Amino acid sequence: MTAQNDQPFRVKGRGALSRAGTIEFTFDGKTYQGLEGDTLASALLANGVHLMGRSFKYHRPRGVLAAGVEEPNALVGISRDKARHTPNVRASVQELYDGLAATSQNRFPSLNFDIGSVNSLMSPFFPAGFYYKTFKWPAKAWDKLYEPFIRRAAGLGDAPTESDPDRYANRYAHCDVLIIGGGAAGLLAAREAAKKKQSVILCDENPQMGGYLLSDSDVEIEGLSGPAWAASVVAELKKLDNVRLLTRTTGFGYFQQNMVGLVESVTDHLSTPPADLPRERMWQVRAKKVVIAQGAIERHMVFPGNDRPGIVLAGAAQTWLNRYGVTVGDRAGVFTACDTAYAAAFDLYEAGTEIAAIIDTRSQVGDDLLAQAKELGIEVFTGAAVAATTGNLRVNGMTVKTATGEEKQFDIDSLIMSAGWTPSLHLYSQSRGKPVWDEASQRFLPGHSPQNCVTIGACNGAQDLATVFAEAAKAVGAKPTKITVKDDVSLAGGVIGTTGPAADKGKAFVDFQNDVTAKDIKLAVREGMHSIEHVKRYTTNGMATDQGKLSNMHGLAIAANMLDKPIPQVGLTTFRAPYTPTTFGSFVAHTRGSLFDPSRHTPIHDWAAENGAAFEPVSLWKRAWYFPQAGEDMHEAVDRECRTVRTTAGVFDASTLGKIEVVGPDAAAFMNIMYTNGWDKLKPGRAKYGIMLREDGFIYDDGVVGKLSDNRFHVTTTTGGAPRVLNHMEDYLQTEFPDMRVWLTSTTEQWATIAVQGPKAREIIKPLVSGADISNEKFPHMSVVECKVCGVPARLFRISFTGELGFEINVPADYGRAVWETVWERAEPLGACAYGTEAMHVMRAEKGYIIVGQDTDGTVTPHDAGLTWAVAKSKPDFVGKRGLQRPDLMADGRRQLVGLKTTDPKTVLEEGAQIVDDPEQPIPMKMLGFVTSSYWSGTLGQSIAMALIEGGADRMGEKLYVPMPDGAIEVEVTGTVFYDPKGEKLHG
Amino acid sequence: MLLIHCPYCQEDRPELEFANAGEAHIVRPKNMDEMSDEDFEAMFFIRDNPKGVNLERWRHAFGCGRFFNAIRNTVSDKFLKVYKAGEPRPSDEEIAELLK
Amino acid sequence: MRNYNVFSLARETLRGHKGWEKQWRSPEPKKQYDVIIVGAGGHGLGTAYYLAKEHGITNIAVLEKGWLGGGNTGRNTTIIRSNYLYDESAGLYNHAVKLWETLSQELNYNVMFSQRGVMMLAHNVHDVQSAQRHIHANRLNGVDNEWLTPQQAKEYCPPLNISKTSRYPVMGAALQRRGGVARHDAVAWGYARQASAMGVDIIQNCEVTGINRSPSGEVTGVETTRGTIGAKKVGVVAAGHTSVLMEMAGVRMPLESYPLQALVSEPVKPVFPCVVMSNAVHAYISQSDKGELVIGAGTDSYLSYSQTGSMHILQHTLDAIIELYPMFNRMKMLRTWGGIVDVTPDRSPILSKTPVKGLYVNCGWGTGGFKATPGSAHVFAHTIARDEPHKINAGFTLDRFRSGRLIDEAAAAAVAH
Amino acid sequence: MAKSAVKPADRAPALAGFRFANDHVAMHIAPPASRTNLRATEKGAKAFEKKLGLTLPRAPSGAVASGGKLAFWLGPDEWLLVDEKNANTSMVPKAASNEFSAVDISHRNVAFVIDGPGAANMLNAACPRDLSLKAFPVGTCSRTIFGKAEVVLYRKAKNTFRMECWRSFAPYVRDYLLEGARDAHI
Ligand SMILES: Cc1cc2nc3c(=O)[nH]c(=O)nc-3n(C[C@H](O)[C@H](O)[C@H](O)COP(=O)(O)OP(=O)(O)OC[C@H]3O[C@@H](n4cnc5c(N)ncnc54)[C@H](O)[C@@H]3O)c2cc1C
Ligand SMILES: NC(=O)c1ccc[n+]([C@@H]2O[C@H](COP(=O)([O-])OP(=O)(O)OC[C@H]3O[C@@H](n4cnc5c(N)ncnc54)[C@H](O)[C@@H]3O)[C@@H](O)[C@H]2O)c1
Ligand SMILES: Cc1cc2nc3c(=O)[nH]c(=O)nc-3n(C[C@H](O)[C@H](O)[C@H](O)COP(=O)(O)O)c2cc1C
Ligand SMILES: [Zn+2]
Repeated sequence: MTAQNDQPFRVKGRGALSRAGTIEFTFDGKTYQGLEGDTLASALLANGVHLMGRSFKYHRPRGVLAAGVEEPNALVGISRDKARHTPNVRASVQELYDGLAATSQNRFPSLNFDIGSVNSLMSPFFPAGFYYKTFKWPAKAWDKLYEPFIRRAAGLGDAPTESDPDRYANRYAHCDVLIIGGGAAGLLAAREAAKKKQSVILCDENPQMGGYLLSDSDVEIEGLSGPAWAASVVAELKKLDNVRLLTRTTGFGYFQQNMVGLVESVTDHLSTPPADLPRERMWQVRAKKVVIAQGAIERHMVFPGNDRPGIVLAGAAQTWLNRYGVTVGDRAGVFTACDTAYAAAFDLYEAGTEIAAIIDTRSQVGDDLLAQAKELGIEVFTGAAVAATTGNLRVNGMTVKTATGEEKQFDIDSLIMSAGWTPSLHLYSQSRGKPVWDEASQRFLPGHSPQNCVTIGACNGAQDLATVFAEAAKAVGAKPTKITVKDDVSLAGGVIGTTGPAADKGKAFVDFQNDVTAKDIKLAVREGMHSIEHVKRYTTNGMATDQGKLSNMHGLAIAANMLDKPIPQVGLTTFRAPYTPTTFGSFVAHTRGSLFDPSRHTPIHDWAAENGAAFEPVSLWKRAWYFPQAGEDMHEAVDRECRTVRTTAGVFDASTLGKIEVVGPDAAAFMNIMYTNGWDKLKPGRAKYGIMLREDGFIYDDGVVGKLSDNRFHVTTTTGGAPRVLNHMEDYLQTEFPDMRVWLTSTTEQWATIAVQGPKAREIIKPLVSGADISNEKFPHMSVVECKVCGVPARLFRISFTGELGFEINVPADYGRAVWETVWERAEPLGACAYGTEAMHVMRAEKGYIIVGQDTDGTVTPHDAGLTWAVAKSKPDFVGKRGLQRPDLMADGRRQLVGLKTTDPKTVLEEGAQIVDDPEQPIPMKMLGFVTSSYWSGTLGQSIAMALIEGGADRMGEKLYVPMPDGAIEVEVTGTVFYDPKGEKLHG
Repeated sequence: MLLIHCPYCQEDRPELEFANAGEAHIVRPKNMDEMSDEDFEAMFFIRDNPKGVNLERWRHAFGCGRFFNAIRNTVSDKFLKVYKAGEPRPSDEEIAELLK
Repeated sequence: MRNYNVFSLARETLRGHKGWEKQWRSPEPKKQYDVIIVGAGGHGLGTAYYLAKEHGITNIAVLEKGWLGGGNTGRNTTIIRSNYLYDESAGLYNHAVKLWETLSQELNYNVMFSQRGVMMLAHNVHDVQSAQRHIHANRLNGVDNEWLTPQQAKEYCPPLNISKTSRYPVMGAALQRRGGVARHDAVAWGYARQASAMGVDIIQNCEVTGINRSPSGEVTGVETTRGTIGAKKVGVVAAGHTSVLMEMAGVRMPLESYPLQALVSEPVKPVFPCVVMSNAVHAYISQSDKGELVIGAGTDSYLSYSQTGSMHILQHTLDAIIELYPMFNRMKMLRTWGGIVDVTPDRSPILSKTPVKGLYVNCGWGTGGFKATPGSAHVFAHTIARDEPHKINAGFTLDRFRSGRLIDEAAAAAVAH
Repeated sequence: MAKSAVKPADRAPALAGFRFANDHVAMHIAPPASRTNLRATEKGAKAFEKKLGLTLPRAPSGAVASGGKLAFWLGPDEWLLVDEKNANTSMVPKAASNEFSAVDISHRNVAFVIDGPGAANMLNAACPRDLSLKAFPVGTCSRTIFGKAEVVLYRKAKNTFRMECWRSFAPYVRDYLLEGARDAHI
């Protein structure tokens, strides 16, 4: 398709863009030309295109209304490629680039003809909250019938369908002064702060600093035009290294203690983004002082038919003309309640746009403005209002009601309007400041700042540059500098709420995107929605993607009027982050994939991977789960691993176990407090199984503890428990027992731990050990010795979690893999295997050893778990001692850990399966307990399980049932030790 | 993200370095056996949870590792004072002063 | 009271919707009521409704310091499910789900209860064991909950990433098909409208500042910002503010109030058919009828009554969301907000009489009480009217923390929301 | 002893040999070192200083390089001691003390040496601390957080940092640093 090459509404000699920068883009498949520096909206307008979107509820045709972030209508989808589709992009903000492809949204089949717009004809049936009143019958029909219909009609653009390939960056930053908004106010504040050698960050959401100065054709500052002055200040600041200038950067959120989130758009304006750049960059700024210079946002007029394409904000029209050299039409009407729209009208007139008339709701208007209009031959109607407009896909006429009540018709192709300027209180309010109503100027203004924060400029209510500059200097503690300003236009004046006699006839839109009319707001109040928060939620006013930047004040005024209450008594709704919609990507930034969470690997991990291990995630760790050989499934592999360990031996990577070194003269005393066991009698060189409780008496963690010397313990914890156990210990040590001479150090990662288990364990390691006699006599079960293994310093434990003769070799981590391989060189020829956590689980279950977190769940006491023997009765105190004495923890019928055997030995119970005594009873059944662990035991040739069962200890031999969807399974209650009950193997 | 002054590091640090550790000045009696069930409940479960001035514990977990106490306003989330573990609970008069 | 239906809507349409009456009255407080409910959230308004409807007590005031429904009821992610582990919980939440199923008709107000299914993901062996334990217990309690393989989970929720290489691969999911979402505001409004019609005075902008007791200790009424109001019975249903209120009656509570945040994306066309929760990576998400993705975040680590939270909490939540749904990375956040959740040591609610005669408390719902609204209100009304718990809430007493008979859904490894 | 003994010299630290450089930052893994976690009373600190002939910093966030060793203040009773010269000799005194605890953690940590004008920027991709020279002057050492990893960060010179983390976190820290490096010039 060839582009129409002229841009009929581009005005020669206006704006900062050059024809030289002509580029092409498409909208709904049609190719157009625009200029570098355009926004998508200004480029479309240059081509005479106003219709850019469809509204949310009624699917009404909508044109672009604003030139900035407040735009509610012109939302488009932009796709660089399939994976890079972004919905709901504001055409007024999106910078044009060569080849940009945009599509309109929320319409079918096309923007010009949208079937959905029947909603508009039906609209009388859909007032605010209509869906609460209907769609209730028949009962089931809501989610089956009505809801799917409503869901399809609602929503705006389409969500992306593929994983986002773009990169997003994060940066934490600090500064003395953060200035948000680079208009006249922000620029001067930055200049003054920089002079005082403070570190400054100045950000503005636009591609250039300057704010409204870039849109104003008349103003003169220090002898320069607005844009030139802004440029000169920027040039000055660029030279300084204590200033960071961030354009295209939005301050979206103001958090505690001057933490402000900024998001910088880095590549969305580029035709071909360089691969090394992130799409966006998140700045998390902590500032000593924050200066808010957000400026003001112009309001639209609320009158019937105010939403036709071609009807725009006056300030926007002025911006498009003076920044982009684009006019909104050939013949414009003007509808205003303040002075700034006159400036816009005069600019358009100069640019060759006919001004049909200026309609001003005020009866008093400044003589100078009237004179200037007269001089240009522009008719001004004061005390008048626009009562209606005509035109479908574009406005083509307006009806004016004059002060004397007569009606006049005007043919127009555009209408610029201004109801005045609303100071932007967003960030100030987010900083938890409370806006204060100013009766004189009928505006909310910032009050006291609860944080070290100052608001300046238009967002602080300043209406002329002189005031703006004074505030800016003061904000950063600089003395007022005399700055000459000529031809500045005041922001004063304006109306809030409906205007004109006919506001109740037709649709006077308050919130464009959500199709909220003045009528809807009145209806809400009539139905008893007296709080502005109710009005908001009932009508959805202010809940669209522009978050009420245009609509909130109008909505408030209409509600207040209905309630016959002063505006401040009705009040504003809450301002919340983000100021403008902010991508999830910018929040996530780097933390995707491998950076989402650390993935912790042991020094032996790679060996396991090279040897085909399957891994299981345990807390942050990846642990070798099982080592399948060719053709083996998990079940077969685990069976083989267990068999091999029991008959020969196996090697197991236990490095992830938490390790804490407890050192000091009071080490034993401290252990006595932290663990239920007694530690006084334990001799150096001996080890012991310890249980740790919370103060409430429930099991918190467990592990084997080796006593290396009188004042040094090597404590092990569960893999997942390591950090919280150390924290728990530090807590008691620092705050309850600060006088104890004992200190803690995490050694989890200092040691690689290699378990060698099975009848041949000693044979495997003996030749590798030096400096210790590991014979059964000298080194019995539950011993520990510091020696050398493979020539490196080691801590060797004689312990077993499998029930077989077992050793655990701890060597410094850097040697872990080498030692493992040396052990493996000996183990493999002897027929031993490497085994993983699953086989370990099976074997420990065969022995009735518990896994904290699997056989206990935070409601289990040592007594429940059959570990009463590990609780020292005689000790005066240990954490959890008192908790254990609470009535319910001593009551009969608590769930106790027992073993289960299925009557049919082949049936393996499901972990988590529930247990009852009578499977025939009706639902809800009385559940006695549940299966905590369950495995197929190849060694025993039958299934085994552990379960927590009410009064379990007294049920030995009882038959109980596990009701499954396909019938109940009969089980017998047994002890928890299924294998080698006498423990002969352990001691072998 | 809060900014928290650590009384041991004597510096403002980002909240990410800290872990909140619940209500401060809960005494764990020396002889717990003599505690009634009521006392145990009060110690382990009952919390002041005030709207306003809260005395709470923090641990500088990713810093000096120390537990310490803080007085913070739970409405404004502003810290009024931090002090080392073991230091006595500031008097109500002192707290009233801080609020001014 | 005018019935809401297609015909009344059509009739009003012709009259320019001029004839709709107020949905609830805004009366001045009377001097004396039979029952005062403190807190006009879903639970409080519902309690008043059931007191009037099922116990014939209509001389009731619901006192609200702000605007009705403006507490957690108005700021929650509306997940509704009943697949809790313990018998007591299953009983309570399932009672609620049953009531949800007919609530729109009962209230003649469309609360848009949408049973699109709630799926809870398992990311490691421990999750799987815990999910299975829930599923088995639920089945024997008559609560629907089924196990899905990763592939089945993907079919049920197409945007879900089940790649084996992701940091926390999805190992399966527990699905409750009867679970879903509802329109939070409509729940408060619907109860308010019916309660008001039955004579209940809903008094907004009326903060309770004191609880009055006779010399013998029983409740005689409350002090408020709109004066003293008398009542024989007072039910405190104030969520995050419960500790503050109970303190007024000298009762200290096993509660802590934390900020909990949520956020919505810009609206998009339907992409997300159900509700998905993940406790391991901690994120939950659904899509509202208006099209926003509604995403629940975690709590901050410290007490706060500020209804705002920290940015890093939002980041962690979105990290998890994007890990599970990488295509949402370019979606834009539209708004964030926070509520104040009242958390008990065992993560189960308290629906109970108190040591003070005539004072009742309904609290401790933490991050998960919206789903219980009708059930909780129903049994709490019973507890107040009869001065004894309904069998469904018999276990949720205040003194369980003394005896140690907890209902520990948290320990049983299910974060409750 | 078995033929295939491991020589104490051949340590295989995590990420051994990792190097990276662009125009703004360079980084590599420091050679193996001997490390000790010292926790002590003031008396114990003095005793330990005598024994090992080094000085321990007493001020928060302090660091002292003496006797060829580095001593970092981690907390009021906690120091991290690093000796790169004698990587395989433990600093832990044989005799027990009632005044301090010394624990060998030589193999627990891995150190990244980071250098270049973009060093601080790179670190600030994941470290929330103010790393300006004013707030984090040369010679400062502090335990802090980097993404989700605990680290000990030491500023050796204006543009030179040493950052230690636990070995299993090293790949995560490396990947994060590489992300930060792409933005280091900003
Ligand atoms: C972000 C977020 C997400 C959540 N997501 C879910 C979810 O997905 N599913 C789920 O089931 N639950 C969820 N919850 C929890 C749920 O919102 C609450 O448990 C539930 O809404 C509580 O309802 P309520 O009526 O008890 O409390 P509220 O709705 O908070 O009502 C309590 C009322 O008491 C008023 N009050 C307080 N003090 C006083 C006083 N002194 N005088 C008068 N009035 C007073 C308050 O103003 C408030 O209106 C979420 C909560 C939050 C904050
Ligand atoms: N129609 C007019 O003539 C008109 C309109 C507005 C302002 N002005 C003049 O400008 C003066 C006000 O100057 P000012 O600097 O206070 O306002 P400004 O509007 O000129 O500048 C504010 C700047 O901040 C930006 N901004 C707003 N929120 C932001 C955020 N969250 N993050 C990043 N950037 C953000 C805006 O895009 C704008 O560029 C007025 O006194 C008036 O003289 C004139
Ligand atoms: C389920 C749900 C959906 C919401 N959708 C929107 C929305 O589409 N637009 C919006 O502006 N706010 C939305 N909100 C947030 C509310 O605007 C508001 O932030 C929330 O009710 C908390 O109130 P507050 O922010 O006034 O404190 C939604 C809230 C909930 C609970
Ligand atoms: Zn500290």
